[in-house]
Amino acid sequence: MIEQFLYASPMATVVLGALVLMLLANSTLTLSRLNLIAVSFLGLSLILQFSLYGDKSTAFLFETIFGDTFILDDFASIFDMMFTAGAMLTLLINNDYFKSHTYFSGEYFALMLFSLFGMMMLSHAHELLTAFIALEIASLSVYALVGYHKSNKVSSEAMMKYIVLGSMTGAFFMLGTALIYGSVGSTSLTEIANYVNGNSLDNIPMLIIGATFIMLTILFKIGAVPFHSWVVDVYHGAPYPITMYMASTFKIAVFAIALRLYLVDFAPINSFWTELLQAVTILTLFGGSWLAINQSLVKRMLAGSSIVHSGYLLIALSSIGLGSKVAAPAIMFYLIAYFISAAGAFGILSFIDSQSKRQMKYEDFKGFAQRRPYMALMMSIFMLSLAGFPSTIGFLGKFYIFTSAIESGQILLAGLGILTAFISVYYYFKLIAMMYFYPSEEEQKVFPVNISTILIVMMALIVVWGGIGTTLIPYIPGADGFMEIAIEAMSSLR
Amino acid sequence: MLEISIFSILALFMIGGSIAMISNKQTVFAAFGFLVAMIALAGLFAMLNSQFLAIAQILVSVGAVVVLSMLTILTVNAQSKSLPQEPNKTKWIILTSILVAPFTILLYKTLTTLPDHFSTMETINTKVLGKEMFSHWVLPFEILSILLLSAMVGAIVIARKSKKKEDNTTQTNSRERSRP
Amino acid sequence: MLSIIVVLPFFSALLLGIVYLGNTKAKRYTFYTIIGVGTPMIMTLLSFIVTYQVINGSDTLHTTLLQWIAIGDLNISIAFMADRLSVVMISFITFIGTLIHIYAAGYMKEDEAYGKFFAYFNLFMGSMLLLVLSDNPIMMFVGWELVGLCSYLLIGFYHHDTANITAANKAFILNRVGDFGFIMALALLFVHGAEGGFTFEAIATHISAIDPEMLSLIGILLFVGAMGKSAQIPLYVWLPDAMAGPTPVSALIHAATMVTAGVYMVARYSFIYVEIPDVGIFIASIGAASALFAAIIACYQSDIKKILAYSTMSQLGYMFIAVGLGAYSAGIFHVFTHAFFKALLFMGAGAVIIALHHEQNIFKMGGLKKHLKLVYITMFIATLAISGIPPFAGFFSKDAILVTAFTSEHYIIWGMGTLTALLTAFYMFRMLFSVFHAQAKEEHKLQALPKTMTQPLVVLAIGAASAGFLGLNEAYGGHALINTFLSLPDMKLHVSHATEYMLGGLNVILALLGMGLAYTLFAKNAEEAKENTRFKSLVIHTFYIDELYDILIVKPLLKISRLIENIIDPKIFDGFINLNIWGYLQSAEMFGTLQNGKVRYYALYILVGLSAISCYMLIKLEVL
Amino acid sequence: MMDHILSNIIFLPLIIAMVMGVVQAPVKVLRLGAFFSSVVTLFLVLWLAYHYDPHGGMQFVEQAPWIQSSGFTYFIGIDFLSLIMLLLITLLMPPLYLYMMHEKRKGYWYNMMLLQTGVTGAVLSLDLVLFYLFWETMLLPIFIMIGKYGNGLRQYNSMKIILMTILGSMSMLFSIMYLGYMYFETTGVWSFALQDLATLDFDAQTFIWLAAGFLLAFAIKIPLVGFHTWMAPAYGSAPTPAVVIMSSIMAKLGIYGIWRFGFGLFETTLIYYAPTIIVLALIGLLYYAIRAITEDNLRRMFAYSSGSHLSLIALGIFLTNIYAWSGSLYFIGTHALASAGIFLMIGLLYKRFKTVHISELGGIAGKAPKFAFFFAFFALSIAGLPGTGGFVAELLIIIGAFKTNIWIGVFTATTMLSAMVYIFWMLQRTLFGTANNTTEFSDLNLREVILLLPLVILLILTGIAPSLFTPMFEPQLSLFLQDALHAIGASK
Amino acid sequence: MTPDMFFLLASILFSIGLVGLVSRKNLFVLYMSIELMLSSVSLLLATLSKVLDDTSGSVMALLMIGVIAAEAAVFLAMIIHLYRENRTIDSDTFHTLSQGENNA
Repeated sequence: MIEQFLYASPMATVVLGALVLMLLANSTLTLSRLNLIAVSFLGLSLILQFSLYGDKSTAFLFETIFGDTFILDDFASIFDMMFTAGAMLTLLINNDYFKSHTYFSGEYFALMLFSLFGMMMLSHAHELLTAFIALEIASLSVYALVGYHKSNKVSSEAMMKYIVLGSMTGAFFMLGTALIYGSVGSTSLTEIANYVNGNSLDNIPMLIIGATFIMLTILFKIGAVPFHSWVVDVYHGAPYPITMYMASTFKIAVFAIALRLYLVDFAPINSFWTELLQAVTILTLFGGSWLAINQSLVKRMLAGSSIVHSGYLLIALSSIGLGSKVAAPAIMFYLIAYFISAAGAFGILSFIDSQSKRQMKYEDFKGFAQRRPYMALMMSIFMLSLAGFPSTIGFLGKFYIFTSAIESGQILLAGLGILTAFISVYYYFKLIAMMYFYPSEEEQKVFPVNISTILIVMMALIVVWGGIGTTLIPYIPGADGFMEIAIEAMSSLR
Repeated sequence: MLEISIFSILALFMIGGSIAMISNKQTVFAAFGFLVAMIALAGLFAMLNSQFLAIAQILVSVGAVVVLSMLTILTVNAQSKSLPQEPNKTKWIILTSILVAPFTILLYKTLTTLPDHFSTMETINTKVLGKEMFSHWVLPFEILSILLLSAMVGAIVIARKSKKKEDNTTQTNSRERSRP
Repeated sequence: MLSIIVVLPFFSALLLGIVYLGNTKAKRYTFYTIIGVGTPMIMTLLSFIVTYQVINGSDTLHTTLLQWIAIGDLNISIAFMADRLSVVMISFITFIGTLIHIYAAGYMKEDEAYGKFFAYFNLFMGSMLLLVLSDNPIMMFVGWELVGLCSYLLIGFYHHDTANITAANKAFILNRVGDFGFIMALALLFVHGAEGGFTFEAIATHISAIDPEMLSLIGILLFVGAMGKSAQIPLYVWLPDAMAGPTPVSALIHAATMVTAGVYMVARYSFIYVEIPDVGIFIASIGAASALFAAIIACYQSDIKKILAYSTMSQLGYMFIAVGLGAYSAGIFHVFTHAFFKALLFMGAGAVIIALHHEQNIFKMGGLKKHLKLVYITMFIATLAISGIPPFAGFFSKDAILVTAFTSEHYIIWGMGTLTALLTAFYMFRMLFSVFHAQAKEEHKLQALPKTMTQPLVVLAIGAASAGFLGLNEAYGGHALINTFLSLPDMKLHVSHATEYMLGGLNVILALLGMGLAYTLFAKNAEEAKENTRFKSLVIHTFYIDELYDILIVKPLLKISRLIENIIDPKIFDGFINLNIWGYLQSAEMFGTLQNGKVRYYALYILVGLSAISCYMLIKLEVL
Repeated sequence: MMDHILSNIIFLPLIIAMVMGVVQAPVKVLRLGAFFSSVVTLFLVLWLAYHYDPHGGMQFVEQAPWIQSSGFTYFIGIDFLSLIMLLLITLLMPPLYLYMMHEKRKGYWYNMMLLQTGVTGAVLSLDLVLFYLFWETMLLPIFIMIGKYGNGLRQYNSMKIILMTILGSMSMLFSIMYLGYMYFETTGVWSFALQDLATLDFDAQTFIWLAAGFLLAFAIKIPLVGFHTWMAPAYGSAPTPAVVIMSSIMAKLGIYGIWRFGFGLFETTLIYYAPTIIVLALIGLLYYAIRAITEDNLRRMFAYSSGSHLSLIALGIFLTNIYAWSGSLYFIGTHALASAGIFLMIGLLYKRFKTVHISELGGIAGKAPKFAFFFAFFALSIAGLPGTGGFVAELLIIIGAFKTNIWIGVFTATTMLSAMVYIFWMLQRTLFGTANNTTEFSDLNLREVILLLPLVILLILTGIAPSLFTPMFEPQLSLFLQDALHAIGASK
Repeated sequence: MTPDMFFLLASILFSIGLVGLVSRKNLFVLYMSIELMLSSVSLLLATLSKVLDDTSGSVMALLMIGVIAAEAAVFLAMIIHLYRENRTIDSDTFHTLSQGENNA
């Protein structure tokens, strides 16, 4: 029983942190202090997660009480760690940002932790309604966060769009759940898996339709075309920390449930979606790169490109349906890769914003390399990683994804993926070009050593190390380490 | 027979209310339509022998949500001139109805694959529901509270008047500011 | 010994070049002269020794310097071979070359780039010797090309004047056109006939293995090379322009080296041409045409060096008649004699030019007989020699060629040759009389000539007068020494002495006729030809061949180049790429307009997606 | 040092660059470091060449696991092909650094060192993914060099070269992944090592597609006609060191790639492409040459010249006989030296005149004889003058072409003519005649002569004594050829 | 009385919600449409609960009501905020984030 509590402790810490921060919101503590408190809660949670990782004697938390609604497996733990780490990174890297923008208040941290809790719940959910509520927790908090800059029309507008569209598609999740419930008689994933395994694809149309509606919600959350239109606007409107949080962490959270559903429970009927997913993937790849290619704001470009990255993930997803073995770890690896690279890129943008209070356009990056050589170098590394340039982690991510597509015989998708990867080179390299190819009117600025910059440097190193890293240095996982994690996570997903 | 006619009336109210809701220009009328639909829904719940659900629907949806909406509408106090001009409303409705049609058909057709009779089941009263809820649905129930809590915090954050107006950087791109 | 002959000039050229580049301003007249002129002297000595060895000893001398390349069957060494043909060549090349060097030491004395000049000159000699002495076609080709390069460098020696460089370019590029044929011939020869190695001797023994058609092709292609180097129709246009270089250069190019390489090459490959007499006739025809053509043009030229240039071309035509008709020895004999009198003519002309402060128009000279007595006498001898007046050298060699043409029953060729002989005498004496006899238009202030410039003339004059006796054939009481010595696979023709005398007599008469004509027209008062008839204007403008080349080749090339620059690259290749990019950006634009910021529309897209998915499921699941 | 000599050669410049970057070395130290690294690698390579056994196969092999989960290995080794490329790279670097000695911008030096690592790595890699990594890595410095330090429309041109070459490498990546996966499917083990993948056997159609992926990358890099529009702008805009590397090394890497990977993996399939590529190469030979005639910008002119000659080299490879192959291989070396020379000369010219436009030059020979000599020498070696290595190579290729087909031979032989026309016309307008400007022109100084001399000496040496160099590659090349011919014969 | 009628009703309600959501500009109507969609799912769940003879459906319907309430809170807060800032509840007036506006 005690160990059950232990297993619950990471999430409990997060909730507790949320509650504490909520109560402290109106106290006299400064934002940095609150940030520190939030981070320490997260850190505690992360430490707990680390120490609990791996030795799961039970499959479900409080099975006697909760039933099989809360699963404990490495898959969920790894996602938990990623979320927690993502939230911590977001909070730490943006420390300057909070200080320099007056509209932040104490509730911000509470909401962050609430949404984190929702995501963690999502990765552990083994029951559809729980998953839905968890998703709602995460989403509602993020809605509020997106509109946090309230005096700003753009921010409010982004929030409005996100709420309207998010709620709209959220309803489909529930509709799907209802249909599955109608079909199976239960919403427990265990039951569903049993039911699916016991029936052939032909005689469970209702379940399939329900699952498709759930997939629609997921497609919306990851920004697949034609459910993509919110992405660019919301990413643009949201304050940088939130954009970073959404692009890196929230997107992964959606995949946590998606993978659980489609890898385990709906695995036998995955082939049903193949053509659907292929169509959506093609649309997503092109739509995303179309959106990314003629943006003038870097943030919007990154938003558009995040759609393309969703497209790559969808390639792997449809490969899973066709029986690819490497696809599942590939998705996981890609998520890690994208998480680090995107977080880094947004981190730098947010750093710049906190220094100079501006949305960066491409033109604003002219001469950046001269003013801030290190920042430019790291930005280049993140851009290269996003573009899938070899020697970065992004390359390996793409490599695995495309290999999985080849494995499942989806040569066309692999080809299109490579084509869009090629196109993406243009808009990523354009930024590098802007940074390096133009002289600066100003002198070189001092590289500020603080927690944000140190973390950005570390992430840049991880991006490179993840791309070329070997077992040369023990305990620091290079590409192999990440791949091991990915494989381990996927193998626990049974 | 009686049941069918009650159902028909309720369904009529529901659909009528919903249609009124989506077609009325005046927000208040739309809200009334919605109110009617929600009340009718409570009735439908009752017809499904889910008394507690019906009560909850009345209490929460009608009593809290809709009333809150009404209050909000009154707070906002949108005059008819400040209401959105929607000259193409009908066109849009027709267009979307056509688009929605396959979905509706799909949904309905799928659902009809289920047994076409109700099981003779006991009334789902508070006791049954409570027992079920605290035996199998503890976790969703618990996290629902967190959902409500976070929604509350979120709502407060959103609705709270913004403290200052000066920090408007994300929107403007004034050239005077220093380069990054 | 052989290696030294070839390698020495290269080294001295290198030495001169480095010293010159080390400090271009420094005057090192003595040093340059010693190295520059000493080298050919040593070479001359050595080649006489080699010649002596060949005459007295074994048939051919072989030396291998180093292995050049060994890939597959292509096993080429930098190796030299001195057989009878090549020793004849090297002895007069080095001898006359040396004289020209000595002459140049005087001629170029005042030039700033004196050291550079001798570096080039030595390089030229070296290349020519490499060409002549190499024992395999590839090395011969290397020499062949280097000769072309040196001619480029020397023709463009006065590089401040763009016209000179243009002339040099023209020379090199046209040579290169010839080389294009040459290299193809070599490649084909190698591909089809290199079983036993790729030296001249090895090829000669395996020649029968090659399919005759292929052999003809090879023969023609080889001759294309010769055409370029020896300035035959249609690749001759560089030759007149090549007069842009300093006069010793012209002398070297026209007399001893370069242009004769083509004739030498055909003789060297005589083992091929023996197998393909039809190609030989083709060569002879080209030669005859060139000879006549050049002679006609020469009659109307007024630049002293151009006249000589066209006369060279004309004489080369004779040589090709000979080698084409299988009389290789006769061809080489004419090369030999021609070297003497042509070198003499050029050097004389150079002397005149120097004396008159770089005046080259013969009609502005006149009356130099008294002032430049030595030059006049030597040039007179040379003119007699070239016109074919016995007993001077030209008569015997030219006669041998015409006899061959006549007896092998190619009467048209013979006729053209004979006509050319008449014209030759005419234009040569026209030049001579205009320069030395005719009344001077103005008073000349003559510049004194150094001895280094005049003395070689004497030596050459002796040669021009007597060289013919080496090839005196039976009809004239000799033993055709050169012919027997060369032992080339000549066509055996039986010629009666009567015929020989008849033809010889005819030649002499014609030559005297031409001489007389020239005397009456130009000896007293020389006037420049006027473009008063269409024919004259055509000839004076050298049949507009340069312009023809311009229209047919240069302009189209430039046009194509501009077409690529302006249309094909930017419009087609880049156009294709840009079209794709444009299309992509256009679709991005269109897709971007969907992003209109209105949430209703966004919801609509989602609804459309939903609708599509629903339809998909309706169909796929057959729920309807 | 000698145990992992190849790794040392690859990574020494990178490590020095990184150390310099970390310690924020001032530019004086930086350039000494760069020069030092280039000299050390040169000596290492010379040591290597001395100990290299021309009859042995792959030598000095190092293999270590890299990313094990997907079978990437750190697999490098050297054979005759890589040795020649490696020698070229390391020979060219010290003169380049000498050339750059007065350069004060640090980025220049960092980029050059990174570039050296990139090209060296690409030459030595035997693992396809490793090759791809270096192949892409060498693009980055070029991208920055052109875009940052170039001239003209540098940003646009830089983007253009990057995009076009990456298009090629992406297609190659696709083929690499496909091959790797197929190996996995056949054997159950992941591997991207060349010799492993060479054992794969597919149906002809698949091979054709896979080969296309590789060939596209190489065709763009070379570039063959139709894939070439990046070339002239990029060469025109790039700073001299970048141009030298691009024309001397990177373009040759396309050829190297065809040899190593094309013939290593798809001998039989290349027959399918041979006619197309031969035709493209023959067109390119003339097309570029004709285009070069009217080009006014010297860099662009020699870019086209480079294209013309690289087409010839590519042609040689697809003729599959010993003459053409040795010719191509020989040409890789000599053309690298000659084009390095000429682009350096153009760089020196630019330093003096601030222009590379022929119409603004003229009369240099009168002002600076030494400069004129070197300039003319390199220009003539590019034109394949006998006595320089280019002639040997052209001769071999022409013989090889005639061996294959008389018509191919005839078109190939036009190389004798094509280069002449533009080079001599160019010489006429730059070196000779009267000057079209009044700029004071100082002749070459000692440093410049020293940096150019090795190239001159090597070019002459390769010209007059090819037999010094051919034994280095000939035995293995013929074996390689026999293998290829055997495979081709078997497929027929 | 058959479940089919309920199903039909639920389907129609959900669709009406969708139609309202897409075709209207008034934020209130948008809000109510979403509530309607969720409510129709509630109805569906309750019906299924009865059809399947399983209480879970009803519980879920109940929990759904909670979710609806939560959404309502956020949504209404948003409307208030937007109205306060912009004096309008027209969703179409918020289009500063469009592609055209940001790529001038």
